[in-house]
Order: sequence, then structure tokens, then C-alpha cells
Amino acid sequence: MQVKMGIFLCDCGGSLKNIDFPRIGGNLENLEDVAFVDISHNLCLGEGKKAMTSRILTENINRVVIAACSPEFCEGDFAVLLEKLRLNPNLLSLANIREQCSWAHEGDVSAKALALVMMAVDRARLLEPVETKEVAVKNEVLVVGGGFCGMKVSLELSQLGIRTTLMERESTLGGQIRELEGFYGPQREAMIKAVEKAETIEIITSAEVTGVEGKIGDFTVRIKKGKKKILRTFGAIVFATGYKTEVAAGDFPIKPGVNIISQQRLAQLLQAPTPEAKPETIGFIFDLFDENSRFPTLATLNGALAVKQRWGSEVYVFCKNVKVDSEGVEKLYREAREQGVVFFKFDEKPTISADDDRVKIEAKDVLLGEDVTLTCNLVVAEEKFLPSEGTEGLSSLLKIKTDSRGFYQEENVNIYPVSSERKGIFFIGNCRGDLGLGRVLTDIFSVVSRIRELLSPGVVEEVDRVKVDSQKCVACLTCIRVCPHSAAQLVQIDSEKVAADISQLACDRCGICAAVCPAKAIKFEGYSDEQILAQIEAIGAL
Amino acid sequence: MNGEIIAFCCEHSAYVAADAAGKQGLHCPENLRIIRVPCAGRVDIIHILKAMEEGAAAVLVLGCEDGLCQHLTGNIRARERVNYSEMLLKEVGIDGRRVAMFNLAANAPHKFIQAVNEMNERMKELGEGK
Amino acid sequence: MIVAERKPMEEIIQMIAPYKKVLLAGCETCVAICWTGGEKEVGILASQLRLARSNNGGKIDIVEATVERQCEKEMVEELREKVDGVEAVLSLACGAGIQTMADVFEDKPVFPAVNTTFLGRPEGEGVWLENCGACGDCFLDRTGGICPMVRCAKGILNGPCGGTRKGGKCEVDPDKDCAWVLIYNRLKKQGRLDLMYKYYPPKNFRAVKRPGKMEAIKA
Amino acid sequence: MKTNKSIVVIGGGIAGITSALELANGGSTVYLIEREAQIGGQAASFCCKATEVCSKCSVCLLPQRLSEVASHPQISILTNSTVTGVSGGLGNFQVEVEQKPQYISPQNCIACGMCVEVCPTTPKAIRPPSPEAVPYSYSIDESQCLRLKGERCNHCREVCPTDAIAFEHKLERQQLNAGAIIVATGFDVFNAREVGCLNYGRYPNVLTGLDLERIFRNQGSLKFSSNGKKPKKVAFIQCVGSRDENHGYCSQVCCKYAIRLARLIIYQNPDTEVTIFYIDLQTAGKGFAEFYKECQESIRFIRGVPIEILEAPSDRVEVRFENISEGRVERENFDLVTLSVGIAPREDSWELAKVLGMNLGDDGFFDTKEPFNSVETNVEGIFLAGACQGPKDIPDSIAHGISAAERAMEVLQRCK
Repeated sequence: MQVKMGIFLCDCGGSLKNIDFPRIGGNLENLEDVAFVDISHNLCLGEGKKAMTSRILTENINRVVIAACSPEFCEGDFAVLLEKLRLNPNLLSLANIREQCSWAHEGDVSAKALALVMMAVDRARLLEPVETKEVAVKNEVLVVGGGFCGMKVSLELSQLGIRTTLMERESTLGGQIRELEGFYGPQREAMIKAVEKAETIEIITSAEVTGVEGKIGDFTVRIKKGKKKILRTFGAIVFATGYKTEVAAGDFPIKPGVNIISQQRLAQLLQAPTPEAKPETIGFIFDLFDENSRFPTLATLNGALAVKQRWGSEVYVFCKNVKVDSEGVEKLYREAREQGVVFFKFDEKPTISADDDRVKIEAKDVLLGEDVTLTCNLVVAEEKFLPSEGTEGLSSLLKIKTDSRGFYQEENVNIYPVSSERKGIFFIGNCRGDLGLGRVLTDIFSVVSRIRELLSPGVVEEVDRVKVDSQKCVACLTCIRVCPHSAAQLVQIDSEKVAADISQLACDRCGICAAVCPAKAIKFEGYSDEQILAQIEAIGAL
Repeated sequence: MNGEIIAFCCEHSAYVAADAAGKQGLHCPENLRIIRVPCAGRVDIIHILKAMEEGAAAVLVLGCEDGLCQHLTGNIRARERVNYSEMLLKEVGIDGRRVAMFNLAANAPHKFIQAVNEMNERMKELGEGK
Repeated sequence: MIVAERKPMEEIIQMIAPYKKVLLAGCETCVAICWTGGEKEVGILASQLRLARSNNGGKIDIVEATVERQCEKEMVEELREKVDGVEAVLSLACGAGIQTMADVFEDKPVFPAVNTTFLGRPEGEGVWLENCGACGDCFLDRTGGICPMVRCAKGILNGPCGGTRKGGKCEVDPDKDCAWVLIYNRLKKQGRLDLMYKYYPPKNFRAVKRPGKMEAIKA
Repeated sequence: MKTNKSIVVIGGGIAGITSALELANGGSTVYLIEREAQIGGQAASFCCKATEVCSKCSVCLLPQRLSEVASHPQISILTNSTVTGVSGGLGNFQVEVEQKPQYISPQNCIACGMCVEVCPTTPKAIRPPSPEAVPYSYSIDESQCLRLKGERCNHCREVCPTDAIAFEHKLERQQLNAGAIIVATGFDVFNAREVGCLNYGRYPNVLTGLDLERIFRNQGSLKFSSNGKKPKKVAFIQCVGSRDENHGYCSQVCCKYAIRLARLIIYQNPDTEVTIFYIDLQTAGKGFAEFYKECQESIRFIRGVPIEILEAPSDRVEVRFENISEGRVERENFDLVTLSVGIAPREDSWELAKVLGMNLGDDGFFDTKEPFNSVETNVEGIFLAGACQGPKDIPDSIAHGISAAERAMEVLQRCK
């Protein structure tokens, strides 16, 4: 199709006085493929748009170049306008002559403005329409992990009428709340019952994910349940695989007969009937190994208060910093102190030694400036908060990066709170770091919202922007290895040829693949090599 | 071309910062020519070399801060490519300092101006054009 | 596949110094896959050569082209028109490709822009490892599919050498794995450790007569 | 009565914007009500704290969201507006909104700036928006404008190319019908003047964290505006307006912003000495562990919060703090002291609480129906988003905003 271009220059109400619009208009008029150059005062307002519409229609142009303010203000608007005029919105090329030209410099900048418009003109010549089509999505979600988080998400989704498959590695649902029952109350049983009763929730226990292929709206998941292999498709996948805690024997002098226990064990002891010989003195200790976790503070405060209430023991806490930056924790801390719990804060690691059944903690308290020695009947040791078993394997299987502590989800503010670098794969709850119950609930609602937006309409829009020329593709797998969103895959083109293919739904439009392709087989419409080089050449030609 | 600085700007960060600089009236050298890219990771070595061939005094690649790229590795790859281009230019007798990568966030117009000015100063030292 | 590396720039510049119009020919098979001679690298080298020339005040016209397999006469033939218009050809293909080019266009000087280095396979993004020495006498059946001739720094046939480092690393290069540790572990996994006890006589390097030639039965 | 599916979001900060976008993308019609002339809230005045790497402060997430909101067809933004009354209930709220006169129509203003050139007053009565402002339109300061003071000046109106200026604008009241309401009114930065002994507002080199954010944002680097000098010795004092007798909570953001700012200061001027006085360092959270570890080498951390700040010779201030191990009071001079002020409930929270029939918690933030479920309130159909419910950093506010939107959509879906 013969290129026929219309150029609209906007002088922003006549305020861009350091640009000589008639002059650059004159320079542009005689260019090849240019049908007309219009100078407007207010393209973005009703009047300007009206004039523009009639010009586009009467001149029957097929490329639109607009030199005006930043695309931030006008790109979306003009794209909508073009669509209304049945012109593909990709046939629009903008020159930012306000923010990045008139406002950025003093004195006459007509020459620069002309250069910017020429760049846009040369790019516009090479633009091609970008097609959009609707693709059906599978209205079914896989939730991995049958703990509190996974069950709650399944229940919420079932209320939306979205079918869920809830998968659990263990033979029963419940996850960590089984252990921490004392803190969560009887809602666990009720929750499991509700999940089991829900018609739209299918439960698969003793199973694990062994493969995930495909893209958002259409993931193919391989599940292994004993010897049985299950192949299913889902529109989205939610991982709620939780965490694990660990008290390493090497870190504490743990031996038979010595009363050093984990925080979880304490929770269990507190469940049981009160022992006859109540421990008189109990020491809690944390911040020895991991100073960046909220979990030990919460467990200690809850544990210390429960001990005070049930056993009336003397309670001492040794730590570096009390992590009070969650809702209500400062209050809990104050209550503990009011109940007589004594806090010692150390900078250097205390020494812990076992003497028969008693445990001695020696520390230098920085607030008192004195050495403190305490002999306890029972010491509740810090638990390391760790990614749950299999996190590493699953993350490499999914091609999802973990954070510096090995939890799911890369430390990148763009993907918070529940998303990941792969569209349609979500991580919620403590499998993405220690959140605490308040933040876990927020995660659950967040992911439900994301899935509702994604699956409820039944279809998603697919924009065909990054394309592989299968004739040029040499199937070197480079794009598949570099794509940060796992959008590239190898497909069979015909009986002989295999070539890479970019899934438009999974693609997040970064263009990394187009840059690395050694065969130059990938075209990112709008930012193709030709279109970028045309702009460089336009600068060179002036 | 008369000694322009061609700056490839990521539309998530540097391009927005450039706009913000204009809005705040922070001035930058007039020889700056911005080419908008979807991510610094889109900028290919050939784009940098072609810019030099066309007579640019310098080429800037401006991407998101390290650890902030929406595509996780786009800015890291861009930096590697800039380093590689430096080497390729040195091979053919052109000062590698004519190519540089800077990282900045969308809300850092001052950093944008600083990067462009730094490059402009460097050009004065190296001589405009090649 | 064949792995090649671009030659040092100075060498290339010298080779084509006398010419003003050159065809830069890439290949879309092995060298494209190992990021040395595909369309992208052709573009980069062309640009570099133009910059080098103009930096010295001169000018060079470079015609860029890639063919699907430069080692095939029929495919190289497609370039005839382009070759006719230039003074010399610079090829980014492997040694076989460069020679095909030279054979087809006998009247034009054909220069190599790459050094063909080894037969290998990709280890990950942008990394290739040598795997095969094309010795003509394969005995991977006895070594668990790992070739000690190329993957052992000393090329020892009856290894390991005794200098293996902790963690199964090579004495010569601590970054590389000791091939014989890899072989041991592989055979152990397969329950074939008895193969480790066997002695293999020195290899017959005359298995492939130079120049090598292979004729398949044209059935 | 039929359920109204539109939703009113009160407050255009990061949480409110996130809620609005989430709702609009989910298909709802949203009215976003903002009391100021521009949306963006507190985060709009924060700075980027990246050094050679991103410090994950999330402030840069705002601009993109702002422009998304601005161009979203399903979101109507009402700036300069406050909610004055609410009646009805879940599925059918009537929300009374009062909009102050703006004098410049944001729909027509193209931000060309010609009006400023002709404005005769000093300082100018007509002002440009901040760079990321949404809507990006000029505003008139009533107290400066000659015309609004009754004089005959008409300069701006004469030059305005789009007839955007309308002095006849009056206070407008309108009623919005909505199925649910999301309250995202944010927080007040603690007023450091309340702590007399720290002498904020008296000495020019005692600043708050917010002041420092603004300096970095507006100037790009830290220097005193009076003499252009860069401070060589800087202190941060934590927990100003948090964890004290009047504030029974941790503000959750101050340790992180202080450490990030400290790191930025050192990055820009490597010979600056920075000291942070603290009670308990809050170093938990995704991505913060590594960052904190690096900072331990370059920043001096002292446990204990200073007692007093006094004037010292040569434009410095003296900080008095307890040296616990020595058991005496130490004095040390600094070029700059930054008070890490906390998050306080908005002073006018109770007014809105009264209008909406909501409860306030002990600390003055809006109360939730049950502990842990931090988005639902005692009024069915009214939800909370962001720091109006309790201190939150930007990522938490975003997550909270999404959650509030989800709950609102869920409840509206249930009532047919």
C-alpha cells in the first residue's frame, strides 16, 4: 500500500514560541509521501480533534504523524481517535516537541523540532498495522498448597464461580495451621470442611507439580500423584506453598535431656494440659541467625504471653531488635512488658551453654551496659524461617527467579504484591517471604482480584506485536533462553521446519529477544530494527 | 549531523524523566536526540554502531535502575551491550567513551540532566563528531 | 555444531585494506547459532568496518548477505550477482563455508573473518563448549558418552591423570570439570564401572585420512 | 432497589489510585474523590532513593499509575472535592460531594503556561502543576489573585488559548450514587514541632524525613539552600512520633526510609558521616536484608533516641544522647539532623468517620470489623485502603488497595 502521510503540528495554544512552526511546516511539506502539514493550536481539545478527524477522512491518509506534547498526555487519546476512524492505532508516530524540545531548551529550537518531526516521519513510513484478536481463556485455576492461604483462595474463587483445583503435597489439608493451632483457633477444621464441601473445588492430595507449559489462560500442568500422572489445563496458577522453620542442632547445644525447644514445640506444649512441673524460668532468644525476619518476634511475643498466662513462669527475651513493624505488634510488645516479660537487647551474639537440664545464656545487654547471665529451665530457640521444601526445584521448573533468601518472587517492586515475571503465575502468602497473617490476607484478596480481572471476562485481548519470521529463524533457542517472561517457545512450523514462536499473551513487550536474535528473525512492530534505524538515519541526514 | 548525542530512553524510566525535566524547566544540551524504546534491553549493538556511523558524537543508553527493570534483565543486558560496543568501537579506533549507559528512575529528572550533561562535557573533551 | 570466533579486527582490516567494495557473507547455520556469523553479526561487522575506514578518512562499500548454508555450492550460487559487483568477499562462515565460497567464485579473493575453533554444543545462553575432536574413531560407547580426548585438558585416554582437584575439577584449569570424574560418575550411574578398569591402547589418529572424505551409499 | 455497581473511592493517594485502577479494570465505574487540586497524595512528594542500585522504595511506581488513572475511561476524577454526607447503604449509597471552585478547568487547560507570563502579582497567583501532577493543569491561588480579590485584572483570561479560566466557578455540590465506598484518605505526617526538645522549625538544620525527601526530589541532591553547602555530618533520629506515649504503634516506614536516605547521602557524597539513632531497627521485608547488610558498614548505628537538640556554633546543632555503656550524656555536633517522623492518623479522620458512620481505633486510624481482616469496616459496603487504616509503606498500601477493591467487587457481586 502506498504510504500517504498527514503531519499535524501543534503549537500548544501558541505557547511554544521558540519553535518557528511555519518554517518547519514548509520544510516538511515537500517530503515524499507527505500529503499535507497542518498547524494546530490545540490538537488535544475537541476543536483540534474535530479538525484533525475531518482532515484524515478527506485526505484519506494512512499514516499520521503528530508533533505535540509528550505521549504521556496524547498518545492514548490519539490512538483511540485513529481507531474510531478505522485506522490502525499503530500507524501513528509522535514527536515530543513540547517537553523534550521547546521546554527543555532556551532560545530558538526550530532546528531540533524539525529533526524530531523528521525522525517521526521516517519511522511512520515503516509502520505496519498491529492486529488485535480475542482469545478464550480457561476459566479454571490451580492452587498449589493446601494450607490456610491455599484453602482461603480456593474458597474465595469458588464464590466467584471459578473452578479450582487445590493441590497439596501432604495427605491432608491444613498446612502449618495444624502446628500453630493455638494461635489460629478452631477455624481450621471449619475451613477444611468448607473446602471439601465446595462443589467447584477439586482436591488432589499427596501430589506435586512436575511440569508447567503454556501461557496465561492456557497452562498445561503435569501433576504426579503417587504413580499416577495427571495432565490438566488451567487459566492461572497460584502458588501458596508456605514456608518451613528449622532449629539447627549445630546452632544450639541441643542434646537429650537439655531443655531447648523450638517455638513450634512450645505451641504444642501449650496446647497440652498444664504440666505438673511448670518451668520456672523460660528464656526466649532470637536474632541470632536472621535479623531480617518478622516471624521470630511474633512467635516469641505470642509464646511469651501464653506462657505467662498458662504457667506463670518468669520470662526473659534476648534479641537484637524487636520487629514491631506489623499491625498490632507494638501493642503486643507493650502487653508482654506489662505482664512482666523482661527484654534484653544484645549487639554481640550471646553464648548459650547447657548444664545438666538447665541452660545458661550469657549476654551483654546494650541498654543496661552490663553482662547478663541467666539460667533457665527452658529455652525457646529461634527458628530459622526458610523456603519450604522443593522451592528451588519448582522455581527452576517454572523459570521464576527467587529472592536473595530463596523465597519465591524476585525483589523487584514492579511485580509486587502477588505477581511474578510470568503472567498468570502468582505467589501468595509466606512462600514469598515472611508476611504475617495481616499481610497474608491482603495477598489472598489481591490474587483473587487479579484472577477475577483475568478470567471473568472469558476472553483476553491478544495484540500481535512481536513476531518471529519463521523463514529466518534458525531455531538457535536464544530467545527462549533470554525471555524473562518465558513467552518464547519452539514450535513445529511444518513437517520440516521448527522455529521459535512468541506467545503474545505471555509477552510483556521488552524487545530483548529482538535485540539478541542472531538471525534478526524477530520483529517488534513499532520498535523494529528498521524503525529504530530510520530514526537514527533521519538524524544523520540533517 | 553535527555532533548530536543520541539517547535511547526506556519508556518506563528515562523517557518519563526527560519529560519531567522539561516540565520543571531543567535545561539540557540542545544536541540531544531522544529515541524512545520499550526497554533498554531492546537497544541492540547495531543501533549504537549505526548511530556512530551516522555521525553522532555520542550514544547514551538510559535504562531503569539496577533491580528495577520490569523485565528483570533488560537494563543489565543493555549495560553489557554498551560495554561490548565500547570494545567494538575501540577496535576500529574510536574512543569507547563516546558510548555510555546510565540508570535512572522515572522520578529522577535531575539524574537525567546530570547524565546528559556529563556526556556533553565528555564530548567537549573528546571533540565533537569523530 | 561448528563453533567459530571472529578474527581480531586488525587482521580483518588488513585483509580487506586494498578494496573499496566488499561482500560480507554470513551463514544461517552453525555460525549463526553460535553468534558469530548470522545476520546480526554481519550487520555489526559491516558497521565496524565502515567506521574503521571512515575513521581513517576513507570509504568502503559493504554489501551484506547471508545464505542458509554457506557450505552448499547451490546456496552460495544465489550470491553470484552480489559477488559480481564487489572486489572481494569476506566470509563469516566456518572453514568449509569459506572454501565453498572460494571454490564457487574462483576469480574473487575470499577472506575469512572468523577462526573456526571446534565442534561443540551450547552450555547455556552465549556459552559453547568443545565436545568433539572429529578424530574419526569414536569410542564414546566406552566412556559413558563423554569424550576425554577433547574434554580432558591432557586428552588422556586412560584417565584420570592423578591431578584431579577437590570437587572434581581439572588440574590445568580449576574452572573446568575433570572429564574423567564425569566419566566415572556417569558409568557408576549406569552400573558399568567395569569399563573403568579396561586399558585402551593409544588412539589411531590415522583413522581419518587427510583430506577426509565421506561417501554415503546413494540408495 | 437495584444495586448500583459504581464505586466511590475517597482519596487519590497511592492506595486510592490502586483501588480505582483495580476496580476500573474489573469493569466498575469509579469516582475518585481527591481533596487537593491534584491526585498523587503523599508519595507524590517523595524522591527516588536509588544509589548504584534500586533501593526498592517503590516511589517511582506512582507516575505510571497516575497517568493510567488519568486516561482510564471508567474513572472520573473529582479534585478539590470532599465528601460531606453519605446516606443509604450497601448497594445504594448516596454520596454528597462538595467541590471547591477551581477557576481553571482541568479538561481545557493544556498547561501551555502563557497565563503565568502575564500574571501581574508576585508571587504569581497562577501556578504550574508539579511535574507528575494529574490532572496536569494550572491552578489559581485565591489569596493572591487580584481578580478573586475583587480587582479588574483579566490578563490570564485574555491570553488563555483554550478558554480554560473561569472566575465564575462557584462551590459545587453533587450527589453520586454508588454501591460501595472505599476510604483511602491516607495519613498525616507527624508534626515534629510537637516534640519541643528537638527544636524542629527553630533551627534550619533540623529537618524531617519528609523535608529531606522533598529536597532530593526538587534539587536532586542534598545541599543547604542558604549557602549551597553540603552537610558533612548527618544524624537521623528514629521514632519521632512513633512508639511513644501518644503513639502506641510502629510507623513501619521510618527505619527503611531513613536507611535509604542515609545511603543516598553517602552515595552522593562519600565523605559524609551518617549516624542513625534508633530504638529497634525494623529491617524485615522483602529485599531489605541485603541492603541493610551493606549499610551496616557505611552508617553508624547508635541505640537510643537523643534527649535534646540545641544550637551549636558555626551553623551546626548539638545532639545530646545517652551513652549507655559509659553511663553519661554525650554531646555531638552535626551539620544536619533529620527527624524520622512517623505516620499519624489524619486530623480530620473523625469528621469523615462521623459522615460515614465508621469507628476510629485506639490510635486514631479507621477501625476494622475484625482483627487481621484489615479492609472491611463496621459499615457494610465501606472498605479501607492504605494508611488510613494504619501505617503502611508503598508496597503494602498497593496490596491493601487491591484487596479493598476486591472486597468491594465481591460484595457488590453478591447483592444482585
